[in-house]
Amino acid sequence: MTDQLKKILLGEQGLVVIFVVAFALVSLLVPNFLTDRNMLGLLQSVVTVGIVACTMMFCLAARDFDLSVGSIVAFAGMVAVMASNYTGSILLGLLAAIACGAFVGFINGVVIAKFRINALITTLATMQIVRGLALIASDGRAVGINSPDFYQLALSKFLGIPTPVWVLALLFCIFGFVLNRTVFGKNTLAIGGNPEASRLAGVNVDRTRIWIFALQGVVCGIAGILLASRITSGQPNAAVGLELSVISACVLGGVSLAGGRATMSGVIVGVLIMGIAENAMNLLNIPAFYQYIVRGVILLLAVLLDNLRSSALGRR
Amino acid sequence: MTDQLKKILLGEQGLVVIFVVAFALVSLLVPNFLTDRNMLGLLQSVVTVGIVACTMMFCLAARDFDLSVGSIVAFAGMVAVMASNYTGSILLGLLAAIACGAFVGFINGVVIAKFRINALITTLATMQIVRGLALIASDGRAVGINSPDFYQLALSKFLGIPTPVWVLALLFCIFGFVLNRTVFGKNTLAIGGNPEASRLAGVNVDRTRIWIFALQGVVCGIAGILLASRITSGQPNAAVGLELSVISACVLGGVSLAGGRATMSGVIVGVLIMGIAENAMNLLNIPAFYQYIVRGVILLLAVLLDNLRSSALGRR
Amino acid sequence: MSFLDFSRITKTYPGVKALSDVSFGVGKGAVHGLMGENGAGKSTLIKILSGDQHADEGEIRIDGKVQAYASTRDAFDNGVIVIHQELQLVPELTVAENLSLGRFPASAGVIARGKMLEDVGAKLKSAGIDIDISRKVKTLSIGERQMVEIAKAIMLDARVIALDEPTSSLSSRESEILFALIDRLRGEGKVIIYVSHRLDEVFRLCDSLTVLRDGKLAAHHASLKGVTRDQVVAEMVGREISDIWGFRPRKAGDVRLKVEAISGEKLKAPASFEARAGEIVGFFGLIGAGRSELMRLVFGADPRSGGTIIVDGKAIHAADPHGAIRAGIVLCSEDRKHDGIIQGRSIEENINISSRRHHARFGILNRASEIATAETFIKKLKVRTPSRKQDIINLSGGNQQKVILGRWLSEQGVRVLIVDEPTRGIDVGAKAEIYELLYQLAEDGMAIVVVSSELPEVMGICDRILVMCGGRVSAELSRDQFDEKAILAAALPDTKPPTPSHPEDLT
Amino acid sequence: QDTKIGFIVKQPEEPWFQDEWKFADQAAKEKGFTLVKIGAEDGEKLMSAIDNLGAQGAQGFIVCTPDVKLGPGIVAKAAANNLKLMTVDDRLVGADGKALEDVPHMGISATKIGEAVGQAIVDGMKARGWKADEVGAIRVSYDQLPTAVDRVEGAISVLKANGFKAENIFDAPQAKTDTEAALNAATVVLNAHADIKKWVSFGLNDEAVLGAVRASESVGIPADGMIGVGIGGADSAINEFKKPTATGFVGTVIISPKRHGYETALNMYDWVANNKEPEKLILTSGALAKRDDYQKVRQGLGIE
Ligand SMILES: Nc1ncnc2c1ncn2[C@@H]1O[C@H](COP(=O)(O)OP(=O)(O)OP(=O)(O)O)[C@@H](O)[C@H]1O
Ligand SMILES: Nc1ncnc2c1ncn2[C@@H]1O[C@H](COP(=O)(O)OP(=O)(O)OP(=O)(O)O)[C@@H](O)[C@H]1O
Ligand SMILES: [Mg+2]
Ligand SMILES: [Mg+2]
Repeated sequence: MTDQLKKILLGEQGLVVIFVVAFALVSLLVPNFLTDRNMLGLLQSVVTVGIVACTMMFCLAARDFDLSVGSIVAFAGMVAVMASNYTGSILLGLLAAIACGAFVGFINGVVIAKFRINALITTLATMQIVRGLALIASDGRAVGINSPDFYQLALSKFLGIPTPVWVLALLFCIFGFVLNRTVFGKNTLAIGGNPEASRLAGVNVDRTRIWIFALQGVVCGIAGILLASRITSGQPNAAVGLELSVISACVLGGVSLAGGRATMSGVIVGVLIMGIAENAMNLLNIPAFYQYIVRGVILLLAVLLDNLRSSALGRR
Repeated sequence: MTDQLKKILLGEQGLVVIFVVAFALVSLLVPNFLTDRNMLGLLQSVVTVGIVACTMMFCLAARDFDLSVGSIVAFAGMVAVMASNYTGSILLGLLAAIACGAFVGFINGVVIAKFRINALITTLATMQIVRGLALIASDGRAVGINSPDFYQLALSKFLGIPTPVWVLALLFCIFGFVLNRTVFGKNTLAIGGNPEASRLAGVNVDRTRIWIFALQGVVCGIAGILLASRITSGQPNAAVGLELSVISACVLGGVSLAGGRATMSGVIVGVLIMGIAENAMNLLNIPAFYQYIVRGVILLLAVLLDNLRSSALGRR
Repeated sequence: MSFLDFSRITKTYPGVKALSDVSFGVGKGAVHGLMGENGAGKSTLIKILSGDQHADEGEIRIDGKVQAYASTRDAFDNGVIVIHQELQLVPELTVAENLSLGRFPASAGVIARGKMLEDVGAKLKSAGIDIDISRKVKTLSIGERQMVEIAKAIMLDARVIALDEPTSSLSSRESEILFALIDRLRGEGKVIIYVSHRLDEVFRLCDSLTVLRDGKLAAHHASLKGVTRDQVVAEMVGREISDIWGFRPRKAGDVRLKVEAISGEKLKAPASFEARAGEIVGFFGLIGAGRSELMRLVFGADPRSGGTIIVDGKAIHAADPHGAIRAGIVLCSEDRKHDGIIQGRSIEENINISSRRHHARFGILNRASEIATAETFIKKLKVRTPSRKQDIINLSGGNQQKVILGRWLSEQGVRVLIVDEPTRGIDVGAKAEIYELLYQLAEDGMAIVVVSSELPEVMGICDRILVMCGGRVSAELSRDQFDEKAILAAALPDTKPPTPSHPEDLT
Repeated sequence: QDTKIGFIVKQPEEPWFQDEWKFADQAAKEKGFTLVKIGAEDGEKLMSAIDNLGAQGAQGFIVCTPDVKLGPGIVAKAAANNLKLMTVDDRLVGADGKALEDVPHMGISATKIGEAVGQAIVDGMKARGWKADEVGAIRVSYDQLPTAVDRVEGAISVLKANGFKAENIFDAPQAKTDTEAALNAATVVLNAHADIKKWVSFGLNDEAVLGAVRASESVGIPADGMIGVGIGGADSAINEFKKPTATGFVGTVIISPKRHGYETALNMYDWVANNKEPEKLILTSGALAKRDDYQKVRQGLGIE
């Protein structure tokens, strides 16, 4: 019995188990937590972080770093709104946003992979440049959406669940599959695990890295569109600091900053833990200043638990 | 002739040379740049970033990461002011601030080194916790300084140069020496180069890492005191986002995020480049939104130049 | 013109002329040996062949066609496969994934897992390599990793296969598997370049031989008929070496190191042994016998779960390297890439990292003595480098090994020196000097423990040999009892008759 | 069923919003309803916060939005969660940029506050006998924030109307909204125009102006060479007035967090509990507080 329990707790999916236990506890202890409405609200609140975490996972797994995601999300949202307003076609707006995201990501990738400039500095630079562009394009003010159909992206539901949550779930599935079952995913992990060995084995390291950043851009574009639809405007100041939330969700989910280690289930758990913490704190009416402390303690506890688990498991 | 030029440009101190050239250019092109007053203003504006960069260099060189510096700076400033007001003795206030900084740093170090929790997550957690404490202690408000002597810390001058700039220069010297001429510094670099090999070579890796974080805390305490004196109050919201500026200054100065590589001269140049960029942009009256773009481009250019230099040198 | 032709290859690194004007050719279906001192340029030549590095001058021709590779990928698309000296594996991936990396069987980018496992399994089986392909590489011992690395050579249809010191961490049994494989490949008409410091291997396997010295071609033997070992050694080192072991009997003193029933996670059974002052104790065994694990426990590199370690009558309680070194035990680890070199730092720092505490005052370095120590050991161990400030990563494999040895030889107050595969990748000339150093240290009263997979080496330099098998000490022999058959029998876990090995015989 | 009312603000760490919350709490205590305080720094957090309130079973909420263009989104979200909605401080606008007049609002326009600042500066200059063309103005700007732009533009319009020349107004863009950033930016302006000896400064809030005042001190401009007027009137400004000697920070335009907090909460309670709909628009005004009268001004606003 205890043996079996140990096996479950310490297995590959241990983080998930810890999460389930924590979730059950929160459900019991926090009033109004386990209601349909709150669950939907919770899921919607993690859409942006969750979507961007999908590709950030790849980025970190390949030993890279992307600080520009917040800016790209804001920029793509602006582009979606402005292009929709300008062309009168929402579809064109969406395409433009995704194209812009992909373009910025591609530039990131090329600069990092081809000119061999540190990813931190490169994406810090594009973070500033893209944010500047968003501010210039909008003169620092939010841009309203002409067509109410645009709101429907975020408001529409399918089987009672809002579209953005479906999109999130879909992306989780896609990128989970890509990570484990495709050449691209394995190459990513190999590059992070040992770049030199991957290069010598004939993996096209540069091209893979460029792809990762370009994908990151596309995904940020999608996140930007959904965000703009949700807040019914394109805001140049949106998603400031998103990079830190996303990276912490990933690391919390067991993605190694030293590269080579990542699982989709871990990242999902990381994203949800962060979302639940925020949600529960607001439900419990914890004062703003104390929320800082609680947030910090939860982060620490989550990693500590996972660490105890894996060191009990004997891995280092 | 060209050979000698090449040697200077490509030598160890190439970054410094590039910097000198850039400095000369800015002096020529930007009006009012090379005045005594502006130079002093420039130096004063980099004091906080510069001081914290001293120890962040050690942190990064040992393959660690510290996101909590901004919060510690704000917290230490608050403590300095509140303790001075409470005890009536400025000296006690300063000691209390440094002690608090050291304590937080020490906790960071212990959690990271002993419990083996990822440095990013740990310091993200303490960043939140410490900021929360600062907000709670002050009820989110700025705390005024009772004794005007406290302002003198920042206003007093020696040989025409303000005390904070002297402190900065002194810390640059001290930490430059520590990095290159002490066992501690060499151990730090070795840990960053290969932590496992260093451990097997008898380096007390855990203790060294704890020391690094504790020192980081002390230095943040000093920075916090000077900042509080400079703005004549303790502000719980001060220094938000400081960590990113400091880390980018370090990376710009050639500190490797993969550990094992750092020079004090590089970091000084990194800090100054960032300071000069801000300064010159304001002198040139570049509109705020365009400043984002210029900042990004300068970052990219600086690393690109350094990269060209070192790849021309044949190292990769 | 031969099938594979190196023509006037020249390559310069900053401060080092690694190769100058090297030309030779190799025919089809031949194994060609490449020998030379550490830093002679062997690996550089192999790297140029693999498209990893580019020659400053000269060209490589295969079947008369000039080869110009932009990348390693190009190289094996042209049928050139290289097994590098340093292991190039991804620890987080499985054996099968490592062997398929860069060429996963896939449709539309989706990996065909079943096919991958099948392919890899079949290839390994046909080559006689027995490793669980679903294990992650990080769980393998260094010897097992070397086998995985070698298996890469048969994963693709190659015309040219180059192996850079493939046996440096293999014991004789695994080496035999490799030799059988090489014989098979030769039979299939491939060209094989074989780099090694082990003369007996070269003479057993190779059809022809090239010797490099200081980046220049020192000798080329189109056939090994009539070529003697002494001759090759002389071509390599520029002098004759009469007796590589140079064994000198010493008097053993009191017990210095006493290990009692030590146990740890990866050691199957508690182990005990002792070593006396002035004694050189050898540990022999096959890959995975647990020798390295035992030594890591003694040194405190891994946590131990029981047992005592006594040095000079005093029990050591510290269970970390830091404490062990201060108690006078040092360990030179077998995995120099992971546990030894500190990349990005200079030779000088790599040497001084541990011993500098004897010279530093109040934590402040004594530059003069650091420089002196570094220079001393660079000279003593003949490290080939333009300067002590050179980044260690730029050294040749053997020279890196020398620097790591220098790190431990420069320590003071050492009572017990444990060296795990000390001469891995080191050339014959330097080997003799290292042995000589070990004798001197022993004569000064140190207890020395040598772990080695080279049977001739342990037999040549040790006063006593302990044989390990399956995580247990299975036999102990004093010098007068040394017997190759008995030792091998004790090392083999099953009853299969021991494969004969070829003891190096230089006298 | 208990009455539960949400109060969402855009910058929960700011003393101003802390005060709003404090006074709203006071109303909650008096009337016996539950007040749920949530900070929402951006549009996404705001949407989650509204969902969260709905989930908790609140009946209505008051919001100071991080961006006025969120208007339609907030209205839709509130309706979807069946929550009554009031705004405070910042008034919502629709996609066309026009105010959403259906949503009850209490506040003061950013431009108005700016104009009050400008007027205070002009009065100060008159009192000191400064002539407009010998004075430089530091516009501590944070253009990323629309409110900040409106505030400084309000001040500038009054300065210009009183003969201030546009070329004597210098932009000091702060990279962040804290005092240090303002200090660094203002220092550059002061050093670039070392010939000007008389300065005025204004900005987004007290902290920004304090930065400019500190900068003037550090380059050796005496207190009577600087007229800085801030906005907010929280502790950082009061601390300045408490200093033993006067500084260049001569005044601050105080807006009453009491009205904004207490009254809105009360109005919302009446709406929820007694179905008494609040006025659609209540405009408050700022009051200038100076070193010698700040206590009185604060008492007048009911916040001492
Ligand atoms: N990247 C590099 N930068 C500078 N010098 C280098 C670099 N790589 C190799 N060298 C130098 O080139 C020379 C030849 O090195 P190489 O690795 O080919 O030697 P080797 O014959 O393989 O030696 P070993 O037997 O020790 O493996 C050495 O002196 C080495 O220090
Ligand atoms: N990190 C690890 N995780 C799991 N098993 C391991 C690990 N490292 C080594 N082993 C296993 O432990 C056993 C003992 O390995 P060890 O390295 O001690 O053997 P050895 O006698 O030194 O042989 P070698 O010649 O390979 O060094 C091997 O079977 C190996 O597969
Ligand atoms: Mg070699
Ligand atoms: Mg071994």
